[in-house]
Amino acid sequence: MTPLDPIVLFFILGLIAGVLRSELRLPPAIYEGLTVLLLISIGLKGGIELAKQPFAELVGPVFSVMLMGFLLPLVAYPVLRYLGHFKRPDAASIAAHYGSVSVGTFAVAVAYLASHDISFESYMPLMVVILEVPAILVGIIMARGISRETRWGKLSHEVLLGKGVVLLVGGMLIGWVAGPVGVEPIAPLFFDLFKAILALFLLEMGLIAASQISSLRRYGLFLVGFGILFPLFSAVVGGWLGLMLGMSTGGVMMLATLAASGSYIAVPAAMRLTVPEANPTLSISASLGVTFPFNILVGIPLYLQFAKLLHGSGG
Amino acid sequence: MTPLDPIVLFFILGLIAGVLRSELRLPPAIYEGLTVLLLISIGLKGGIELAKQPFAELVGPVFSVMLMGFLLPLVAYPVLRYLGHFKRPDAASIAAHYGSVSVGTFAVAVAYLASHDISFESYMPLMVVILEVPAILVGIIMARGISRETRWGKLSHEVLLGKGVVLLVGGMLIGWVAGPVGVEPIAPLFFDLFKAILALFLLEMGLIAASQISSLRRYGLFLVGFGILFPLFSAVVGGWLGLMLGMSTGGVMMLATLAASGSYIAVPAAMRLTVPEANPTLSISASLGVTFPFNILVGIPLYLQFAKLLHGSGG
Amino acid sequence: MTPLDPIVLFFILGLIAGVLRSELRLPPAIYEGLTVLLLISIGLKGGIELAKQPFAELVGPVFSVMLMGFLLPLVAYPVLRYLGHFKRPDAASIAAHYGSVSVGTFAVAVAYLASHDISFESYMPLMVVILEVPAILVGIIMARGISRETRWGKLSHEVLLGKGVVLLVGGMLIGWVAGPVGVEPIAPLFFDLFKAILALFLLEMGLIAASQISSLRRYGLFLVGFGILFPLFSAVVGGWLGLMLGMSTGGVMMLATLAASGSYIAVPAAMRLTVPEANPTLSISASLGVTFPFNILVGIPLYLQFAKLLHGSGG
Amino acid sequence: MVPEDDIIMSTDTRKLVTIITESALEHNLLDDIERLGAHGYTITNARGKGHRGVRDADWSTSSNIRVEVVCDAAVAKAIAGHFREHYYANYAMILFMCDVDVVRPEKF
Amino acid sequence: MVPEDDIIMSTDTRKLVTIITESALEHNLLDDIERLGAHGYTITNARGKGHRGVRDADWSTSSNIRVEVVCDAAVAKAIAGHFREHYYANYAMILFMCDVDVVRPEKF
Amino acid sequence: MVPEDDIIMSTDTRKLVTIITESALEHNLLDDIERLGAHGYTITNARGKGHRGVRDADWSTSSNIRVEVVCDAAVAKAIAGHFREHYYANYAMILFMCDVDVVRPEKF
Ligand SMILES: Nc1ncnc2c1ncn2[C@@H]1O[C@H](COP(=O)(O)O)[C@@H](O)[C@H]1O
Ligand SMILES: Nc1ncnc2c1ncn2[C@@H]1O[C@H](COP(=O)(O)O)[C@@H](O)[C@H]1O
Ligand SMILES: Nc1ncnc2c1ncn2[C@@H]1O[C@H](COP(=O)(O)O)[C@@H](O)[C@H]1O
Ligand code: NA
Ligand code: NA
Ligand code: NA
Repeated sequence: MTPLDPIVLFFILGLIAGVLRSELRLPPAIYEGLTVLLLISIGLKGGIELAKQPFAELVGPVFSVMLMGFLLPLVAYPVLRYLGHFKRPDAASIAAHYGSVSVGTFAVAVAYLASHDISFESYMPLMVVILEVPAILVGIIMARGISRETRWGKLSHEVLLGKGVVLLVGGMLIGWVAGPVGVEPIAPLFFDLFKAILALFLLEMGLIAASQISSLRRYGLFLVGFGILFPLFSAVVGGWLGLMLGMSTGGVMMLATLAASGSYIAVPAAMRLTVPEANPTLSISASLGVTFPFNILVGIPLYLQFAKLLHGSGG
Repeated sequence: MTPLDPIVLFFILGLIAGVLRSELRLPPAIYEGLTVLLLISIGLKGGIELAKQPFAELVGPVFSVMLMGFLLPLVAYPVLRYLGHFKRPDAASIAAHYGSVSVGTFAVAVAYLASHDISFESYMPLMVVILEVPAILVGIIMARGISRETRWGKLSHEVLLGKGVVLLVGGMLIGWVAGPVGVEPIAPLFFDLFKAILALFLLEMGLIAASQISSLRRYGLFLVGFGILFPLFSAVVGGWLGLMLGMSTGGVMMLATLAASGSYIAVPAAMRLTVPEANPTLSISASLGVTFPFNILVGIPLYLQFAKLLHGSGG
Repeated sequence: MTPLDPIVLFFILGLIAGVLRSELRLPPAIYEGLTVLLLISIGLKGGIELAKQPFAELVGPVFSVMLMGFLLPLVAYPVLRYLGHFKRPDAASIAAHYGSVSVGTFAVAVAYLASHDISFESYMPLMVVILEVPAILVGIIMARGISRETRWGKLSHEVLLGKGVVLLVGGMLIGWVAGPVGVEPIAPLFFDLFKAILALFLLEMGLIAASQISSLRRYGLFLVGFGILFPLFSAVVGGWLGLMLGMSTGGVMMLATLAASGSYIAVPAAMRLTVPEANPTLSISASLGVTFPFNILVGIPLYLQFAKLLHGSGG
Repeated sequence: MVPEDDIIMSTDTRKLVTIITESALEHNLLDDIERLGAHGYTITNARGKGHRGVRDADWSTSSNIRVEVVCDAAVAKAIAGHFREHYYANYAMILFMCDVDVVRPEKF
Repeated sequence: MVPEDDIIMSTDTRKLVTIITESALEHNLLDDIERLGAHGYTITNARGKGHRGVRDADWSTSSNIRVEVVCDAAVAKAIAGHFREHYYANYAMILFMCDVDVVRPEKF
Repeated sequence: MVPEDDIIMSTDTRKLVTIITESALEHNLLDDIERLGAHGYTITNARGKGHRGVRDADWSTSSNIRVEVVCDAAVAKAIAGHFREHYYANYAMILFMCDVDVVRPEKF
């Protein structure tokens, strides 16, 4: 997959159409349907592979990746607060977005590695799930302390039973129970159409990303810089962690990508309800308008080079 | 297909997510689209096979199945009215639901037999259509006598030209006219993706079924018992009828399944307009909250065993 | 593909269900999603082929087809105004619809030629795009002169960046850049499912066409006659132009089909805003209620015969 | 406050009747509304909660519609009366009305 | 009845203008509304029937939108006048208005 | 004009409170509304523009809902007061109310 891969081309088509203010738009129901399919596909594939893996091997990665999810927003916060002069709730909310992950970016990385015939650790979809939560907690606490007002029970229910987590975990369990043979009859939709579904999804993502650009102009250069540089920093952290955990080149690249990606679904929703003083436009426009396009167009190939480099086969 | 078939697993995932009050939900447009695809697929497949069959062979099954559609609600009504102490309109409405059929259940049975390499009589989709109507008539008459107020013309128009009947019959006619070779170019969607589409459909059905459980708690144990025991009785009637009609093991199993399934689309809509005194929550929660899950998880494998038993090859 | 091709059968099913006033209807989001898929598929396929073609060969067809787009509505207008006694804005608006094209008709023609193993010039999707615009300009000018009130900038933005143009041109560019090998991973959706998606699309088109029949009854026979005869005239013009341009039999047939088809998306929207005095029911019911069904059921096979005749191999 | 009738020339007062009820009733309702003398109606899809419990759009038999009718007081009275008599006992339904100023009073 | 102004401290009366018209007009309408001085608007998709026949959402050129604008009487008058002049002759459209109590009057 | 109370027998006046706000608030809002004493509510999806910019349904975090509550004046007051205090500062929200005649006053 070069930048000329059709998947990336669909994203660019969406970006251009959006910037030119085309009336093109996928119906919201279709966009949601595509997201559901991507989440199930990723989960299923992970689950099938997982069946081959001893469970004990999961413990290390799970805990260290969770730790990374707590630490990344703690690094992002002071940068935003003191270098970027953002208000406390805004800095906390943006930090939470960047500590969490984007499933769309993960899906593109999956397709990218597949087209390069590079495999990666099968438990990766689980890491997506694990990275969703810690950053939200850190963000809330940074914004308001361990406040009584926060309804932690309700919040954790909403995050843990959100669409993303349920479909990823559910897909993994189904793949794990049914195994490769059992899943075969449903493969034509979930596996054979994966790349085309991803292409349509990216078309809409391009349109959405383009619609964020006007907000960006308003909120200035710092946010653009942060949206590119912080992911690069995170990718180094993620990649290094992958190496420490003894992951393959594909795994290192995947963890770098996850670290570098920023949430635009679960975290915005959670922040809106728990840290309402934060301006949602700031974090969404950075995450969707800068970091997502950067990762799709530049980041993902870069993170693979980086992973190869770390593995001493760079190039 | 064991209970671990991925299709059933998707249903269980939906059930669990629903019970845990996850926010997961397919967009209504997607759910409707899946239903359309399932109906057309089933119709097409039936139509292709039908072309190979002499028409005269249809007469017997058509009339006896129609008769069954009239009789089953007549048995259900007194049970509900005198054992269950339901009001007259409620008893009549619930009886009508159980005399009719569920296309979703039929689709799962189709997939189940396919995965066991068991064939069945090709005219089965026609039986689905034929079973839709009589129970509605019986229900209305039991609730209000042959009342002048009932606008029979309008009603029969609505039932006979409802989405389900049009797509099933239309699909059958197209399959019949086009034949196996003619249908080939559209097979990738309607046949190759059938099981995966069914899986997504069942995910949503699980969510819907789970949402009925709170109503069930309110309306008590009798309805739960009825929702399991009456289908078992109906399955015996349907299976026995299949045997009398000289059907294959697959056909016997199919007719048992049809008899055992309860409507949750056509009948509720018709009852709401013609027997408005009936509480729609009662019939829907029994049909969707008890009988549908029971048939998917337990009934369908059971009915196959039963059909084999009837054919003297039980196992 | 005979009239018994399943694609055409789906259209007939929709027509019949619509005439019988069935409640069947695809959810609008699904219908829109199908349109998006068809547009991208056609674009992609054209783009892949285009890569093999020297650019210079495009110049002639592009300009002469554009000219045809200007001339056809100029012929239609006096017929409608003086023979049909339509008011000036109505005549202008209907003329604009018939000078433009219908992508749905084009898609059926693509499938028709494919099932007859007849190839056509790869730049055809480009001709669809090129034919969208001129007729709109001519229609507006005929209705109101070169009025200052018309916001040409806004209008051309809306037309050139409408869904149809963006997806067709975007798809062509992606196909052109990615090439046949690059497009392979997304082929299962965009190519393998093409005919089935077209079938579903035609089911809904049949329902929509049927809903136009009551308006037709009101507006009389002239419109029905025009909706059949003018396309036949246009087909002759288009076919002859194809021959002059040295196109293959498939190309001649395609250009005849494009000329014969009438717009029902881009032109109605543009006319509604620029020529509001025109009654939109007139043009839509002619284009959708007469010409679209005529082309699908009768026109397309006819235009192929005509193209063969022109090429001296008529049969 | 500006007197109502001053706002625009041909302004006049009519009733805006709003009905929120089960989607299943749509066809019947619209027939009734036209028969009772209204010249138009507007429908939006809705969800909600009332005495008959939660009705959200997820499951088609439990979705709502919101119907608006602008009409004169007599027609409004007829609609409210008819609906109360025929639907209130057995269907999820509420109906309320208020005065509105309309610009083309001859339409309603 | 409780006097209106007593209900909440900073309550005040404004006009709620409701327009039901063809979706195709959306962009133009919103431009107009803002130009005429309104500070906001709300849109829902709708279907309906009026003098120009049935308009349901099935076919995009025949779907409706329902636009609400809360504004002061002068802006309401301007909107009603402008729409009557520019759109009534050629488009499916109705417009009505009523008084509403608003909580943050400075917003409108 | 016909006096209001004459239109239908059991007619009575209630408040119709309309709230337009961010979809994200839906659950919280409905909890509040019920806790404050309302017996029902109706929701439609909406898009719009106000002081916090354009909110259209394309991107889920920026879609609106339009909530209607028919209730007595005291509950209306309570809702308006509670929302002003808890949501106005940080959320896109408008609230307005008017009097409506209801047919089954005992329901509200
Ligand atoms: N107090 C209320 N305020 C607003 N909408 C209501 C109210 N009560 C009921 N509704 C709506 O009317 C529908 C039917 O009400 P009900 O007949 O009380 O179940 C509900 O599903 C709600 O959408
Ligand atoms: N009397 C009415 N009450 C409610 N809505 C109406 C009424 N008349 C027209 N409408 C709505 O306004 C749209 C345009 O009306 P018209 O211009 O009369 O065709 C219709 O499609 C309806 O949605
Ligand atoms: N003047 C207005 N008229 C109608 N709707 C409005 C108005 N102002 C705001 N809204 C709606 O209320 C939402 C929130 O408003 P705001 O808090 O001003 O951003 C907007 O997205 C609109 O849907
Ligand atoms: Na991250
Ligand atoms: Na049954
Ligand atoms: Na044409």
